[in-house]
Amino acid sequence: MTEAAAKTEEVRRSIGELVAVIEALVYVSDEPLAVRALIQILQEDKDTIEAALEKLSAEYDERESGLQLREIGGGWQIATRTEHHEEIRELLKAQPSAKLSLASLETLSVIAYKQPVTVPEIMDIRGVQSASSIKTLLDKRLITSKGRKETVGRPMQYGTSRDFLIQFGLKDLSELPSVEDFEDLVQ
Amino acid sequence: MTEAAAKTEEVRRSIGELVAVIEALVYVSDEPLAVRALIQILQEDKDTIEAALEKLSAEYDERESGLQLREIGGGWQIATRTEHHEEIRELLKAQPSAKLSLASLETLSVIAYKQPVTVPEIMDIRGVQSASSIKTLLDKRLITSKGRKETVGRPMQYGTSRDFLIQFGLKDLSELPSVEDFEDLVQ
Amino acid sequence: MEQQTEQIKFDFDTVEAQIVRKSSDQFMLHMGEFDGPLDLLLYLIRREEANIFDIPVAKITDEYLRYIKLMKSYDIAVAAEFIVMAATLIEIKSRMLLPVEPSLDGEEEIEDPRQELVDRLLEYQQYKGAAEMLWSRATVEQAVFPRGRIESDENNLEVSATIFDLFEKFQQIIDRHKEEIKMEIKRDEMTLSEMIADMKSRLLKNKELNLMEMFAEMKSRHELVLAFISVLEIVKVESVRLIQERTFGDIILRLAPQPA
Repeated sequence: MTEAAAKTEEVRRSIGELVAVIEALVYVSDEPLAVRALIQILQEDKDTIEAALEKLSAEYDERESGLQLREIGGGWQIATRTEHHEEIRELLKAQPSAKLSLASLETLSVIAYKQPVTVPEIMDIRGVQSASSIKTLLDKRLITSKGRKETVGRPMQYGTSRDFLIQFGLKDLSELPSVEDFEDLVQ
Repeated sequence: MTEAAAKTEEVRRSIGELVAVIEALVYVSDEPLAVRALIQILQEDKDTIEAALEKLSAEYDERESGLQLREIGGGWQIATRTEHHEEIRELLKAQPSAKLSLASLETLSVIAYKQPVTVPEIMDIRGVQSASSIKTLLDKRLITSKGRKETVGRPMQYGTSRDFLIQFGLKDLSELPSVEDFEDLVQ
Repeated sequence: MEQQTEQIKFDFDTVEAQIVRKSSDQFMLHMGEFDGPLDLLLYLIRREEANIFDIPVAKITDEYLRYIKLMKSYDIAVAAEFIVMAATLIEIKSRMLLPVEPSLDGEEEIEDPRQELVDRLLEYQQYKGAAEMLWSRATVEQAVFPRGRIESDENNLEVSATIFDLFEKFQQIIDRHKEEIKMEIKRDEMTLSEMIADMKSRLLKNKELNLMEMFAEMKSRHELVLAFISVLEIVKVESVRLIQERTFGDIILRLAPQPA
């Protein structure tokens, strides 16, 4: 490109700025980001975009980042490096602990509002086997056994634990929201 | 560091390696990652982890990356910088999400500064019914229930949530400017 | 949320007043952004360039009442809070007219009838300022984006709804059906496997299912319970994702993309 041609252009991005905005775009994209999409958004030519991508990728490698910029399936994406996969696996294992599956949440709500309650009683209300949810909830220490019910087979009764109160920010069970609490707001 | 000193160390991570693995972990986490979680996974002490986070954050700034590492909502997160929001919106075809109404923002500010606070208390300060604002704020998960007040009727109390911190770019509640600072702004 | 607005200028000094036409027979009056009586009062005080610690009550009260009358003349329902404040203002105004009784020992300080109102205005003003601060923070934050979805997000079937969400959701559905259940007549009921098969085929065809809509189709409590169980069953065995975009929003069951 001649100098004259370059000058006719409006205030173009410097290569540094271009690299930065590309990094941001690749980062927010759900799918590997195609060069085509970058050309369209940034209104730069293919060579410029590709040069910027190469530069960005080299930068990630040079500073020995925990991340890498790589070309995959016709697009570019940021990904972790294999070196750290063990730690990442541990994080992913640990992280969802605060989250519950829909089934577990439902079981938990039955236990919270109906406690003490036995497995057959939970099954009656939910209409579905809840054994695995109960195991999950026990593992996460959200529920605890509350002795046996004096009835045929003396089934174990369950109730919510102290951890349940802490995790849901309740002082005691009377603080569980009730239908009435909501009625005030909906009016 | 002498060779001998280096050898006495177990296969500890160098600071560079630590920074890299932290970068990978913060990236993978789908919510701001708490220092606590990093300590647990990496088995390093708090000071070391925090120093590595500061170093990483400074690195992002220095190289004028399109991304930033920041502390928000009680954890660390990698996010884009404000400069590139136009290009990003174009890529994501995202409209700026609907802003909260002034009424909801006022209610939110009362809740943020007075928490835990009940609906009648909010009404006293604002001089208007605030039920629909509170419903909006609950729907958007900006506020959450904070137990009941030990007074007639045991009304539900409200406070701000973690999402509030994240959506308003706050590390924690102490980052909110003191409410007295606003005394004469409106005059 | 596009609102059809029809601007009608009022001869109310400089108040930016406009009528927002929400539908053909529903109008709303916006005057500035008055969020309540305190907000309107602050505006009037500022417009009069009055000192908040020495409010000219008579003048402000007149202006305040003029505003209420204006609203009424346009057949706009005036919120009760505005009326209460009008009464308060009139009361303060009349108390200001009373001669100050000399106190007997001169020790007792006589409280200015305006004091309580001033305190409320000052406090309210702080939160109004804080609301503006929040507004600008939110504006900045809206320009910051988190990362896009990555693979490890996908293999996470868990939802972070609270028990409150779920309780509320189920409550809604039951409520909606109460009426229908009353009229329920005995008919051939579906079995669980029929329900699961039906749901799966709809899911395959449409790639996603809006659970709220689907629950609404159910003809009886029995079917509703079956539908609920079927969803839990499908979530357990199929590669589907449960998506809820907002709290209390619809829950969508979506087929997960097949690995290539």
